[in-house]
Amino acid sequence: MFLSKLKEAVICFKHLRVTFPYPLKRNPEALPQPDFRGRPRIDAAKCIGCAGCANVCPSRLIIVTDRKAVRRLDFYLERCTYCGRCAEVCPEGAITMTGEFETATDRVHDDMHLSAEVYMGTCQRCGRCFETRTTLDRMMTTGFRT
Amino acid sequence: MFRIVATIGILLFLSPLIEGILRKFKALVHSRIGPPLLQPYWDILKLLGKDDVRSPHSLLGPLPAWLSLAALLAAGLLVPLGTTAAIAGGDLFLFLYLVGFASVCTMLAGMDSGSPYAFLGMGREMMTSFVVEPVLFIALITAALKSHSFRFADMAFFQQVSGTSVSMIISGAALLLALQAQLSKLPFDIPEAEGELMGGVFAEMSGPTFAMYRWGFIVKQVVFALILTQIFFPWPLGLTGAWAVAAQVVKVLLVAVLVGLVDAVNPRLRIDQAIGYYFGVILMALVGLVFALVGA
Amino acid sequence: MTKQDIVQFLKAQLGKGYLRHSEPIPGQVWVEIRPEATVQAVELLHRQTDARYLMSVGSDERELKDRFGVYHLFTFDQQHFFVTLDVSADPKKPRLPSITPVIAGANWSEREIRDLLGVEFDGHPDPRRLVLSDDWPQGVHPLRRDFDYSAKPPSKPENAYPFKDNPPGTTVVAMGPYFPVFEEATYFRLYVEGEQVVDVDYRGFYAHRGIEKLGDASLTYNQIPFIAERICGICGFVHNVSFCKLVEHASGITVPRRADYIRVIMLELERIHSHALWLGVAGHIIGFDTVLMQTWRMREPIMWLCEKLTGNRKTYGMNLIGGVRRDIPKALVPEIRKKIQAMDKEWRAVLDAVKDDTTLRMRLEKVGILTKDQCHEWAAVGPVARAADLPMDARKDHPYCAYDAVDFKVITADSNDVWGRTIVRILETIESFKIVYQSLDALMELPEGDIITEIREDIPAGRIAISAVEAPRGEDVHFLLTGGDNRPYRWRVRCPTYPNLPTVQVMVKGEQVADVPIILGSIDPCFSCTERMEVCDVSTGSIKVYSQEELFNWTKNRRERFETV
Amino acid sequence: MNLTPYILFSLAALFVGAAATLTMPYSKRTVGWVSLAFQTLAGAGFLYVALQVLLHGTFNPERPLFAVAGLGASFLLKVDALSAVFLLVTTVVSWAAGLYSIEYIKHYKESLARYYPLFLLFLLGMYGVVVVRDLFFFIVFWEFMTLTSYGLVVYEWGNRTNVNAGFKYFLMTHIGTAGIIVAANTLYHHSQSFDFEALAPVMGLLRSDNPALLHTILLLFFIGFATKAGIFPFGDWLPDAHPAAPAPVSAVLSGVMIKMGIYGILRVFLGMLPVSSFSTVWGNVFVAFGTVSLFVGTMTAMFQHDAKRVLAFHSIGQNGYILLAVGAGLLLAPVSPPLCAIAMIAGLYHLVNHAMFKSLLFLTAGSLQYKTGTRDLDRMGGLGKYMPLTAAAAIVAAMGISGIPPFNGFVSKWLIYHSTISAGFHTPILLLAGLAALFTSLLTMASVMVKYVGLAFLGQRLPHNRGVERDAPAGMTASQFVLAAFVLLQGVLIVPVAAALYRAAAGLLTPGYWPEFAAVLDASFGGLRLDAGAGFSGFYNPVVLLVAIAALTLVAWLFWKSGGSKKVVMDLWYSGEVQSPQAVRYYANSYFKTFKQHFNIRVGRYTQEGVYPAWKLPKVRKPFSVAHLLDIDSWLYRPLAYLGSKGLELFSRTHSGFPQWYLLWMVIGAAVALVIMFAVR
Repeated sequence: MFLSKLKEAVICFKHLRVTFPYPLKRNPEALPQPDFRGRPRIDAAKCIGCAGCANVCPSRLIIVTDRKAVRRLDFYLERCTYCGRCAEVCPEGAITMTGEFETATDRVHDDMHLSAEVYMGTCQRCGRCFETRTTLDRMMTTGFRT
Repeated sequence: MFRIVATIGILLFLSPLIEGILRKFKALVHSRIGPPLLQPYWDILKLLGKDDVRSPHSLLGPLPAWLSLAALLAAGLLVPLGTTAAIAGGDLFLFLYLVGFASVCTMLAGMDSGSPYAFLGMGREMMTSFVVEPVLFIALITAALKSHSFRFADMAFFQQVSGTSVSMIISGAALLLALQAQLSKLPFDIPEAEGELMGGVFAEMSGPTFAMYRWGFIVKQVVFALILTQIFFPWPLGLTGAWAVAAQVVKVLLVAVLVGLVDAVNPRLRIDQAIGYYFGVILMALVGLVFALVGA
Repeated sequence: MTKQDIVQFLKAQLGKGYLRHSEPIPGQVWVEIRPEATVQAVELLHRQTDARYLMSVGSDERELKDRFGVYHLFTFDQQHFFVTLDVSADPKKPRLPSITPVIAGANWSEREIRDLLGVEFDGHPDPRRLVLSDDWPQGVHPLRRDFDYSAKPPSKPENAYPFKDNPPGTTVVAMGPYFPVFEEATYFRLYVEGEQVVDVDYRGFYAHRGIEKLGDASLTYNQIPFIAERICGICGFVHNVSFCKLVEHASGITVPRRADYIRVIMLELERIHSHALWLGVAGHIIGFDTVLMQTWRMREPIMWLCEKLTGNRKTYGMNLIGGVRRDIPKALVPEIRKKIQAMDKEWRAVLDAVKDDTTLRMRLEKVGILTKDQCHEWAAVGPVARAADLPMDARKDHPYCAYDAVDFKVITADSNDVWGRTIVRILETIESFKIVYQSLDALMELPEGDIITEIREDIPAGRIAISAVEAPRGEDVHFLLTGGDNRPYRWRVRCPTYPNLPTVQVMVKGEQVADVPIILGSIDPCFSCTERMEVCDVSTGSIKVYSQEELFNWTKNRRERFETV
Repeated sequence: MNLTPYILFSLAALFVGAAATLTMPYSKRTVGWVSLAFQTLAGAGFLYVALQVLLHGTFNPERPLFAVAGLGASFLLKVDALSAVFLLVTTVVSWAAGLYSIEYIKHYKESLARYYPLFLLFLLGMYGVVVVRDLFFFIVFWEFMTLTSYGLVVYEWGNRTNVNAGFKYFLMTHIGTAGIIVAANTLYHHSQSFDFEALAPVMGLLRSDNPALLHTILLLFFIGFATKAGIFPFGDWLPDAHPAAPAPVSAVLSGVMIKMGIYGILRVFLGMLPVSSFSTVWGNVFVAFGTVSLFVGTMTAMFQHDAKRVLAFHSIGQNGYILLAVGAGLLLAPVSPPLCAIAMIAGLYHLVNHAMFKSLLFLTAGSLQYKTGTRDLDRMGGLGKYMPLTAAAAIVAAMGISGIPPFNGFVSKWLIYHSTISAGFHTPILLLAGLAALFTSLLTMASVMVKYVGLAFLGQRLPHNRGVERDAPAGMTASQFVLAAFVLLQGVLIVPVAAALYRAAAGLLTPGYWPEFAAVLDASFGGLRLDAGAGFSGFYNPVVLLVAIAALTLVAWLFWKSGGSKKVVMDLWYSGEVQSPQAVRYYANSYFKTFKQHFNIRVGRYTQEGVYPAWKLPKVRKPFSVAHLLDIDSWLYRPLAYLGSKGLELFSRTHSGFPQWYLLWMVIGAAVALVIMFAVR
């Protein structure tokens, strides 16, 4: 009995202190790895509004709304599972997964919300937006700013 | 009068520090930082300021809480601190009953709330004391028989004067084994058992009322450590003045660390196993008593 | 007994009750029988062959075949195949004979089918609610196809759950729904005399999240793995693999060998950290916090390793149908091996220290006894069954991924108690280290990059698949009935806790209150796995939140009801 | 100073009271007040007598009041300090019980004519026992006491269990009394006198001439008195009879009547038997029986769920304490007179204390029965909030019986521990007994303080008790407070009590073996310092303790208050579900079950729960087991009780409807006892 207790004590005392006073000090060994899947970020400039991300998202948190020539993508990240599928399928690399994982907040709707507005071509007949083939085409559509 | 006030002050205001050291040591075994050294003080202060949550079935209210702290402090007055006890007029039976009264207060307060967890915790607390109190009183009676006195001051004097004796060491060892349960530390913190009983008798307590019991526990810890070190392990013998006080502080810390170590490397036992174990310890204490009777 | 023998045996014994049989997917025998013959067929399989009951699945097939289908799944472990008994119920008034009197383990499956699909089981010994919440209205069955996944029926708070009455002279000690040692919400109502548990009643499914309904109604095949992974926070990858295997079986895709090995590595890493976590939690339950702190310290490097390999500590998101998303580069292999070896060494030291620890053994030995026969009766799986000397392990019995190519032992113990389960888990972890080493060797040999076979064509509707994956807690069984529109028609998950949890009620009877948490802990319960549904409106994200006042009124009503008793 | 008129006046008052209440046709309450008035008269007389004796010394007239020539008996009075103590105790307890009866007895449907007259005559018997000096009249009063108390035990005669219990009581005490009668007659044969003072030298003679005979006589006395005192295993009637009687009667039975057994033991073994090897032998016997009794009685109390049965078993236990102390006194008399004195004072102190707290506990149990209609603790709960005064009284009594300082139980237990444990070096049996007593004190705390108080008064109110909204009537609570005051006073004013008891014990023991008061007890500042020689010393000062506890409570209260937190009443937390009060009720059987299981004795298939030999009837028919033999109830008492109650039924035809006939029956009983005496001579 005492031998096993001694062995346990040896295991315990071998490592002494391993914890950190976390928010004040971080463990340098445990920082996020380079391809960590943290909170996603969307680069509106790169987005072409193809909505492929909305299509694959398992938790259906990307809501696409069209108003005239503007396509708006809303990311309600409070439901995000950080699977990174959106980043994976994005053809333009507009969505990237950052290393940010400390996303606890008490203002969920403000802090955990991303949105991107993309100017798209508007169909002359039906008035809906459509994807332009190239960036150049998009810049030539009426109403495109900058 | 000064001695009385000083003893009360030391018991109330220095004992949380011992608890802090104990917790820090336990954290070391756990490989974690652990709470700050002064955390027990903050705990008590925080509890004193919180709402006093009361059960709607309560009859006694916070009365047992005051009485239990008062009884433990009164018991502390009988125990030699430094070289003599603050009050000379009391003996070990008074001490036993005062400590018993304090734990009865917690049990009554638990049952007063009407919570089933408290009732289970009360049952466990009582059953633990059925087997732990005998160890305590047999050990103390051994010391009393050896020193021909029922007063702690005389018992503490005995080994100083007439040297080490076998019976005292056996009784001291038995008392050390019982200490774990007296102080509600693992493996014998069965009455509280946060895991299955959510604190047992304290399940419905919070705020200043709970602070009284917590404080009482901390005081009890020091009182028992003092008894153990003063009466049964008074080495090194022959110290005087500041040295004696220093040795006493070191010994109390040692006891705290030992209790913390045993606490850290054991799981909580079941009540029937604890009872079985303490029957063995009672037997050991009785052996000490027999040794005392034959004069060893 | 071979597959043919079983079929012949059933045919001969059942006579008219037998309809037809088929083998749609190799290793999965499908036997259709008449409802009247159910009990007899189940009795034959359960008592006269080495079949082991898995689960029962109900499915609303009124659109497909104008019936409610109920499938009783059995496995033949030594012969490596599944047998499914297919019973049809009337679409208007579905009623079927209950098999619970024959197999106690079918209790929950049948109650779940009754709750979610409205199929009544005649002769069920305990026809109470299982899944649906207390205030769910009568007669509304959420898993029926005509029930919209985002619908919200009106609350009926007057339907109280009928708990058992106190046996005379006993006190109710409520363990749960929110209890310190239970990491998740569950409710064991203990009837206690002194310290002794005389009887016990269970109420669970407080955290039902509706994942199956989502899978049936809303998600596509390639979205489900990410949701399936979230069935459980610890063994998520198991569900993930299990689902992917289902679809791969149904569509007949072959997964690249490298992907198989990567899956094996991830599965075993998951087992390692799950067992380490379990040992810590078990220690915590019995008040031995040092074990908790130390095993979790050992577990941490493994978690970092997982993060490095997959991009996250948990919920790896590694799987897609047909393979994995990320490769493990050969350059990383030595580092992985080094970390695993470090953990291996420490783990052996833990085993060495723990196995002679008398106080620990006092708490764990001869506690929570579940014998071999009881295991068979209640269909217990995983370390619970292995500690009762039943060498069942899906990795050997129904080999998947690359388990046919690695060498390992199935660890068993014969003590039937919590200590046996502890030792089984600790030794199993050591086997896992071995498997990881072998898989890493294999990775070094296979070419990099070939990790996924994409599905090209649609999977036809009406195909049926079963997959069993050995989770740390036992085997995890998924069932799939494919539908059109690139999504399942019925997807059923049976995690290992689902059959193990009812056995707790058997194990705790006569034990002491102090043992209940560790007995429950010894099955390594995972309530989130077991409880897979909660009706929440996914499209708007709105979940009914009770205000404090509403909750107060609700409890007050319940109390008043008690007081008028 | 002649106290005879006072004694006779008091006895007469009781007799007249009995006659008056028997014939009174008025309302129940009026009868009660009349009875109490007569009781007060008698009590006042005896109070005066007792105080006179304690202040001025023993009252011991030379001439008998009258003599019964044919029997050789003479009605000799003697009131010494011991008798005075018993008179005081009887007066206080019976007066409280009488006051309590007025309201309490109303809820019985039986006739009052069978209550108050018997009650007063019962008191008469007890008073008579302690004031006579003649063994013959001692036995007459003794029998009077037994018969009347039997009548009170079976007061609720419609209830079969009560009748059985009563018959068991009748039978067992009469077996004991027969022993006393035989012993008395044998002694008379040698002394030709029943006078106590004449018997003492006879014992001295017999000691050398015929030790075997003397031992037999002493054994018969011991069995007789121990049966009355409820000492295990002779007191088996007690746990059945006490619950059967109405609560005030239980209080008097337990508080006073069973002490008469101790009185007899003191008179015979200390008053008559000279200190010698004989007294040492019997000291050992007393210590052994006392220790076993205190442990078994208290342990068994933990298994009960009937409120009054719990208390009844405690009576066995607490009387064990008294017997242990008396035995210690006998043992230590030749060895260490100071310790002997402490032990004797301890025994008497515990006797006085027990009278107060136990009768108080019985009265609270009665209040519970009065309000809830049941004695079953499992059917009560959370009543403290609705019956706060009764709860307060019960808690005070529980503190007393548990020996919580500064209540009275602590003082006597403290004295017992000191006398027994200090003797450890030369008399190890006493050390063992002391340790057992110390441990049993813990069990007492558990079963009364925690179990009885906890089950009845704390926790949640059960639905069956919903009718209980108010406390018991004022008369009942007032009488409880009278006793509660005594429980506290005896714990605080320990010096005068100890001094009185010192004198009571001093009169008993052979001169020369009794030290000076100051040699053992040093009374200073209201506290006691023991000085037992050989260096042992102890100190207890309740006044200082009270002040200290009060001051420290004040300190605790100041800290408690300092946070300025406000009181919030919240519902209980059952981990998130709602539970009914019955569901979460913690039943009597559950208390300390794991611990109790360690005392279960298993023989083959039979499990005996606890240490008390009340075996359950075996489930199997054959083979006929030893277990059955141990179940005395089944083969002795129950058949006899059945026959007895059958006979009583026949007999009841003669007196049902005319309660006065009942008295006749008792007279016949007394006559039978006399006939037995003649026959034996």
